[in-house]
Amino acid sequence: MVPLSAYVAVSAVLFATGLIGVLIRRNFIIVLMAVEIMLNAANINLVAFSYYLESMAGQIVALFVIAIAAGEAAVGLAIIIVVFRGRLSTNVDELNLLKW
Amino acid sequence: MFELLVILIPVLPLAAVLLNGLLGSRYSHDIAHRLGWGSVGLSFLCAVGIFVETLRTGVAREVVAYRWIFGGDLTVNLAFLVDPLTCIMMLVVTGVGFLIHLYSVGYMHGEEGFTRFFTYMNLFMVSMLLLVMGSNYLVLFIGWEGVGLCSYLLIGYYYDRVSAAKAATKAFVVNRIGDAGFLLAIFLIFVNFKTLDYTQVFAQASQLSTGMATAIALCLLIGAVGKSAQIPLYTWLPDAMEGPTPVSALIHAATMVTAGVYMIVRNHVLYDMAPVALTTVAWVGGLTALFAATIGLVQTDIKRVLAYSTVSQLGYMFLACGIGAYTAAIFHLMTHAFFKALLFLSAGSVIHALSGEQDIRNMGGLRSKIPWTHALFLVGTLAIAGIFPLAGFWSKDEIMAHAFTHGQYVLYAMAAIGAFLTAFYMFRLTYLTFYGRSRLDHHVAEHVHESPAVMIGPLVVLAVLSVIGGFPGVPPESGWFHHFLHPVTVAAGGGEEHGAGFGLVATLMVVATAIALLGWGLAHYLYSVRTEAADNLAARAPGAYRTLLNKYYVDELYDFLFVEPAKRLGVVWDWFDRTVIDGIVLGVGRLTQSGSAGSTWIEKHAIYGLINVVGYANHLAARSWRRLQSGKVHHYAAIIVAGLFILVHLILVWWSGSSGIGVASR
Amino acid sequence: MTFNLTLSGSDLLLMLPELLLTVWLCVVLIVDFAMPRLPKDRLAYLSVGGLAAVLLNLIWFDRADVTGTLFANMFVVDRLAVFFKIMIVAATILVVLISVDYVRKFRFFKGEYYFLVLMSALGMMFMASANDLLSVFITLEFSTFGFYVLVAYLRDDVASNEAGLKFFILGVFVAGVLAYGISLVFGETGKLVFSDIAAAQPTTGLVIGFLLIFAALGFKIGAVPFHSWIPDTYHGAPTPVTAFLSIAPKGAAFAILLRMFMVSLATLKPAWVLLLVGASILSMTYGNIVAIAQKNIKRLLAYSGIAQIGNILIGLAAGTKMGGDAILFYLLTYLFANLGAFAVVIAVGNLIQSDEIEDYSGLNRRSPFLAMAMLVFLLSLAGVPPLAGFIGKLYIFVAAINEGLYTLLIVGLINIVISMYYYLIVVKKMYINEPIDPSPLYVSAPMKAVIYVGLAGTLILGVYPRPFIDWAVSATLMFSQFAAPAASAVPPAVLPFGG
Amino acid sequence: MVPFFFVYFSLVSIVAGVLTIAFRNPVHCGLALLTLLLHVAGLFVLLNAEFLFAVQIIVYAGAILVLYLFVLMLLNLKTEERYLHARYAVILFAAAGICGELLLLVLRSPFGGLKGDAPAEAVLKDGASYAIGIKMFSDYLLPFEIVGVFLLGAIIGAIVLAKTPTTVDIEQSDR
Repeated sequence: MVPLSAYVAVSAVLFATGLIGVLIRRNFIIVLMAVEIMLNAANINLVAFSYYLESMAGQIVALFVIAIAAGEAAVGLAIIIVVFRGRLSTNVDELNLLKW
Repeated sequence: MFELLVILIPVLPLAAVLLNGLLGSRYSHDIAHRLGWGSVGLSFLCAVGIFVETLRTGVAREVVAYRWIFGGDLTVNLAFLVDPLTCIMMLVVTGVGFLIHLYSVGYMHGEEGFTRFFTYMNLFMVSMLLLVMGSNYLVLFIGWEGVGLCSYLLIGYYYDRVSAAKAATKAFVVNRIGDAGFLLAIFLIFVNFKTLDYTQVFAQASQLSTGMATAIALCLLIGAVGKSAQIPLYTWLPDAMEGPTPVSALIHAATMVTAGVYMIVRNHVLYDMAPVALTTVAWVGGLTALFAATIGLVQTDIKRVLAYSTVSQLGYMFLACGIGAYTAAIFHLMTHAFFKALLFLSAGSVIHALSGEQDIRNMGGLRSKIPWTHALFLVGTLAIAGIFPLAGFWSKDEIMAHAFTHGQYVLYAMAAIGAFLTAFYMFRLTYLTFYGRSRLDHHVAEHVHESPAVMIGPLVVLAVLSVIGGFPGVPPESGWFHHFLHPVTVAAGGGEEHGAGFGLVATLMVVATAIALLGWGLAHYLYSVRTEAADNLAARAPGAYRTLLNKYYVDELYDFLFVEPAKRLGVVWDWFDRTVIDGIVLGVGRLTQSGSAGSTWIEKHAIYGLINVVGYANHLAARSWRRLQSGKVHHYAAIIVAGLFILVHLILVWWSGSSGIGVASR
Repeated sequence: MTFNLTLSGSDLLLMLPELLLTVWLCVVLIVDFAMPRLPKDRLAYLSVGGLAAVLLNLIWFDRADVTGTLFANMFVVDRLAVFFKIMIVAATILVVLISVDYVRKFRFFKGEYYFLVLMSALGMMFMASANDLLSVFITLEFSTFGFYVLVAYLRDDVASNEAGLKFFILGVFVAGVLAYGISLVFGETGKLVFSDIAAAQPTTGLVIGFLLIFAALGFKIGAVPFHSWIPDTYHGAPTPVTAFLSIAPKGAAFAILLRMFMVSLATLKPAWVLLLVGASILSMTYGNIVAIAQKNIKRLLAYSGIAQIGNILIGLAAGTKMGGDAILFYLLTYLFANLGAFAVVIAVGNLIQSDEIEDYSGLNRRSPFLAMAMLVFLLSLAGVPPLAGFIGKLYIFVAAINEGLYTLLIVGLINIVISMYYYLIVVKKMYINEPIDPSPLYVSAPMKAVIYVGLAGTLILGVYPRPFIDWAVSATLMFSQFAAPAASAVPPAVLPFGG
Repeated sequence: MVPFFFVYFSLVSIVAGVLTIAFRNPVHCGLALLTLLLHVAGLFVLLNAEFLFAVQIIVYAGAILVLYLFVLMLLNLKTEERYLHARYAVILFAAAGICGELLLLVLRSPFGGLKGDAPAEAVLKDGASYAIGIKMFSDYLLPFEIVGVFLLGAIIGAIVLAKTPTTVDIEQSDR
């Protein structure tokens, strides 16, 4: 039997990975992928809790997280295309017209 | 009927504000100014009615307009308290205000933004009336902020002058510093009494501990110092002379700046419980009276001399409050309103006659050309100098006598020296302006003309008041004025002693008159008999002269420490270099140069250094903190993560440290 | 595991405003597609019409005191929710009106703009009713994603794109954080509904989970240290969107914050007071100080918005019913003053094509109306009596001192002085500086209407705030267990004189 | 058997996750993310969440990731020399430290929430899809509907931003 804490640990490690990805990657498509990793970490947590706490709520929340992720991916990639058209770059660093 | 009259007093000018403000551009200037002075005049009549009624019944009444704020345990009404103090203040504000409004019709004739001017003036009247009539601290505070705002708008009235813009901002920000102190006091009062009504606060005041009373009183004092231009927040007032002259007369001489005095007198119950605060008030007043008078000695701008004399006279009022002579403070406030309005308006008449010339070095010999203005100005000078038996004599003498009879000899000496200086610089001003050889530019000289009747008329009334305005307060300490104000200004416990014998009082009066005459005589000698003597004197002590001329360099210091570094994008080292190294070099240089004024300068340096380092730190922080906003997304995300990390630890550490709730863990 | 959904017509009635708005946004979309030749202004007025109907509906809810919950306590209609919904819908109406001129500048997809605005409004209305963590997640993302698109709406404008992308990246990042936080809280409690969570024991997981959720809400309202998106996004976004963003989402997020802190976390109050005091002090100080150095009016208002949020957090830190009232009232004052200020910015921006503070020089000569309006709004934001902002600040501060939060009070007062300084910079430019180009400016009718509404609101809330305070007080009745102990009996009035 | 699969799925997930943020070429990153998503789906199976397993593969791996790859191809990005931020190591170590501590803190927590009404046997009786369906269309109907509207908005938003306007669009909008 796998203990709950094992799932929590996997989830936490994935969450940390995603968080670090957001912080260090320059390409914003990869940044979005890192966010997907964070969302997946949350999902693992939710499903694991759902199983161990014998409640369906966790799975349902996970389902909605996936749905929201889908919608945001669509909008996000659209924004990326718009920005790319303007600058021919997907580099986060170069987005610093607005500052101070 | 009574309620209606009371409510009408502020509502009438308010109606004029709304009409002029919203529709002013649709009708002619004539209608606009009639609305302006008419509404104030009607308010004055209402105030007279209230005054007569209060005199008759002798009862303080509270008139509730409506419930203003109500929620939780905070209940505040928009309500007015009508008691003798309010009556006096209402009469002064509406009366002097009415005369100044009338005068403005002539003075502002043909100016751009005539309607706007009257709108602001009336808004000022509304605010000032709320200030003096409010029955709780919040209504007082609305008026308090309102006058600050109007003053900002009116100082900046001539927007083509850069100096006007700077002065306006300075006035408002300095006032705001005071207001923060005042607000803090209001909150402290609310915490302690759970109410903001004067009557309830004062009734419960005796339950207050001395420490808390001192704290409240000192916070109130910060507000009063800001509004009434006392040391160290006085710098805005002389600069505020950039506005049109009627504004200077109304706001910066007769009414608004007296708000601090009014507030202290109104709260004297709290002050009486805090001797430390009272002493502070007295010393702030005494120092200001003396300090401003010395600066007034050498100023060359006719309005600036008057401005410093205002600061100085306000110092007398604070001094009076500080030694417990509240009635004398209000008495001086009233007489000062008369003669200072008179002086400012006559100065305005001079400026009007000389097509805008304000430098007294370019005047002289105007007596024959504008005789009416000359006579009126002279009356004002006699009154402010304290020449028997004009208004200023009685009120100033009473303050000085009170200080003497209560053993405050140092304060008495300061007041006496101040009185001497006052007489001196006021007569200097008079001589340089109206007597001697004409130093006028000949283009100007051709157009010198007496002001129209609409300007002279109000001046005559003010002159009469300046002459007879002191008589309600005669004999000192037991005149009609004192009996009328007695219920308000005397704490429930004690009373103002009338210990001084007639002989002492008479002696002090003679001394006071002698001091004033001495000042007059010196001025006469230096500026009328031997006109070159003054210049010689200045040449012989150039350091002192220049220091005084430059107002002890306080403004330069202010610029030096605050404005200049802010303008340049300086780094910390640059700032250090400037302030500390240059500051020491410059400071030593100036110190040796200024000689006698040195000690005062250090004091100013310390105080202003503190204030401006705070202000500069703001700018520095603004410039360095905004670097946090680097424009890079991953920095922003990092800020979020770091913030979150800190919060988690803050809470967890706090949590494990606190008893009661422990964090369960496996 | 049986199917146990029962929904009656009266249950659905509770959702009437949301349903109406959903139908209406479909109508707007269909009209936009079906009638390509229709001038797009008409869509704005169509939207306003629908929103007005929703507003009337909500006002009826408020008057009739309609309350209830739906879907196993997930959707709640109470006075608090109705209050926030009214605020959101009112803000949306005003925003649609100030957009009319601006939208003309778009080259294409003008109609969809209104659709997206309505959509975000719908999301925020659901937010105001959200009573469990799942709803919080979904409605938060729902209301935010519309803004992602709206912020980047000027497709040819590099600044707008950049603002949109920055907002989006940080937004989804925070969404990930929020999802993880929700998962932790769910694991610790096994529940999602706020009131069910309340019984939970504090554990490390719960603390971290709630802090992550707080981070997401703090991001939404722009509290330091989650504020970093605010200046750039406000700066780059189309100005009406900035105006919308500065009001409505903050209101909606405060609905959730109030429910979360006052219901779920009521027993842990000592811990979160500290958290909120910290966030509040940081927000006020940072926002006010950095605002001093700004050159762009939108950025200035962004930083001032951060500072204002710091002020509102004081009320939350008080953690009492009165604190709640104060927040509601403050948000109302902020709605009018801030929207009004943005309306002026939009009007000026449309006319002179610039948002730099420098270009406000001499505005008073060019348009006394705009200058006067801006003056009133800025003074209200600065808390000068008798305008609305003063009462709001006063109320918040009184709530704080009733809880003994003196530090907050003093920091708040100092910040008021600092804030005055940069508001005055703008006022000085408008009133005292010379205009570069003295040609007069003319303001369009819808814009004028919004500015008048803002002015009226700012003045009325300041001069006669009682009905609004009563409204706020009644909206937070659910928190009355937090009411401060009754004030000690006030002794009868004693006049100092005679009577 | 279950522990073995758990170790396999979780280890591969973590490695794939790290590779997603470590690969230089964006397309490789996408493929690593795909691996991660598939293995997370495997974890879902171990937790009796067959429906989510299917959704994870169909929606996440099948739709979202394909969208990512599609955009990557569309933009035709060349592999960048500097694919990490300047001074990424500082951020990396700081973030790793923070996350490590987070991990420890989270693991200290008991996660002993209240048990719900869906024990494993009851779920397995009719299948997880049935259980989810029942819940989804009773208690969670409202979020379900809201997400429906949300997705409509997402489509419109994506079109508004990304669609190349035709002349018709511009003509229409000129009024």
